Amino acid sequence: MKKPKKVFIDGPISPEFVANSIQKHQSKTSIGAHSLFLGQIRADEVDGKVVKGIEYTAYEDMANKVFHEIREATFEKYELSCMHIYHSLGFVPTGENSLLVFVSAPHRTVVFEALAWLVQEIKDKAPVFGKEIFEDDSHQWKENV
Amino acid sequence: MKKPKKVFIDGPISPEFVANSIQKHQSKTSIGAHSLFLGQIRADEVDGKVVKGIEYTAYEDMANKVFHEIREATFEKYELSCMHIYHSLGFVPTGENSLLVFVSAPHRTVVFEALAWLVQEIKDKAPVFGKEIFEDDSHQWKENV
Amino acid sequence: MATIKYFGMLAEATGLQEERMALEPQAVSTLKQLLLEKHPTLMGKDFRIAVNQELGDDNRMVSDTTEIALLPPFSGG
Amino acid sequence: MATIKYFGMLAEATGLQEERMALEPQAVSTLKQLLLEKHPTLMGKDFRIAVNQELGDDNRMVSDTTEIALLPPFSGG
Repeated sequence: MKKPKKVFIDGPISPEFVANSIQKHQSKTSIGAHSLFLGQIRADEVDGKVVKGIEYTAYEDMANKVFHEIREATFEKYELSCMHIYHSLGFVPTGENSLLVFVSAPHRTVVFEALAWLVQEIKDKAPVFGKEIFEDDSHQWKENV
Repeated sequence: MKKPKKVFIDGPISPEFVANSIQKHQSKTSIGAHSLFLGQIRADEVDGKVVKGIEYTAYEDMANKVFHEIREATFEKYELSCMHIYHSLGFVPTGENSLLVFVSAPHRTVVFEALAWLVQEIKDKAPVFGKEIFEDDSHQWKENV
Repeated sequence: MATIKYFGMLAEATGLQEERMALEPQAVSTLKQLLLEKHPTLMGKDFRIAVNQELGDDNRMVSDTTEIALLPPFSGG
Repeated sequence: MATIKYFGMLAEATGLQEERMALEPQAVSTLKQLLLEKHPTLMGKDFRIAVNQELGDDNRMVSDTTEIALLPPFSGG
């Protein structure tokens, strides 16, 4: 098994981080299409209280294994040039991003479906846990549906 | 009719430009999902000659009208929070990006389909013309298929 | 005077970005014939004609006040 | 000794990130019963059990050398 790629990032995934990921692809001149997904933290209101951010934890060893498996399955399923997954750990404030999924291919047709599939796989299979923290510091546990 | 949004950009769409677009969404805290498409210039080889970049021209007045119509149709069709289209004019070197399509919504389900649909609409309907320039400065006209 | 614009490989073929021309009211199909005679380098090229920035069929009428554009296959993106 | 890890709301409910425990070879279902008795705050909570970082059914066997994790519903992304 290849060394799993680093997925987890401490805190939000900054716009500069995304820019840097895009930049790194410019030397791969067989790529014609990129598709990116970003998950942003919503200021949801629950019983009159507003979410100020999500605190993420993960079963990291298992998650890294799962990300690796998803990665392998993606390349089996779709003709991609490359793909990257980044997920935040720790606190991510409202309005900032906690997930970046980035797929690239010579032609565009494949990237949209691959991206949608990948995001669903991550939501379904990665042991990551989000605690929504409200402005009064109370919290509730998030659950993917 | 609202004033059409600016779509055309002189030269490549830089990673910093994308970062800046992402940054601008951080105050829109009802957004939970972004999906982005980037079109990157491939170093295609034709009869032994390698593409060094594409020179884009457009029927700008018509293109801006078309982009506006696509924009309106997208909001009719999909429940999006916002969307942005940026397209390069002039020379874009191999490895750099000439198209950015950026859609955002409260939840992720809609963004993938909206993005794929939008990119197809742009390719089909926008009067934009690409001249592939080879390393020996000869050229051929690109054609969307 | 009507304006006739040429784009992409058609601008290259005619050596023109645009030209101005007095036009009797006529169908797009008639104008097309006229332009092919005037610019034989357009012959065999695949193009569509936009009238006042709209695509449509060759029965549309054009006249002196019309903005006409000859558009080769699109290749944006 | 087996390691039992608790995540998310389960770590909150038990007050534990992990604990170590001597385990006779037994089915996951038996262990689950044991843990619910030991930590009544887990009662009624929705969770799955990973054995050596794999999800599966409650017939799987666990023993002293196993890494066990109690996982509440996932909410990454």
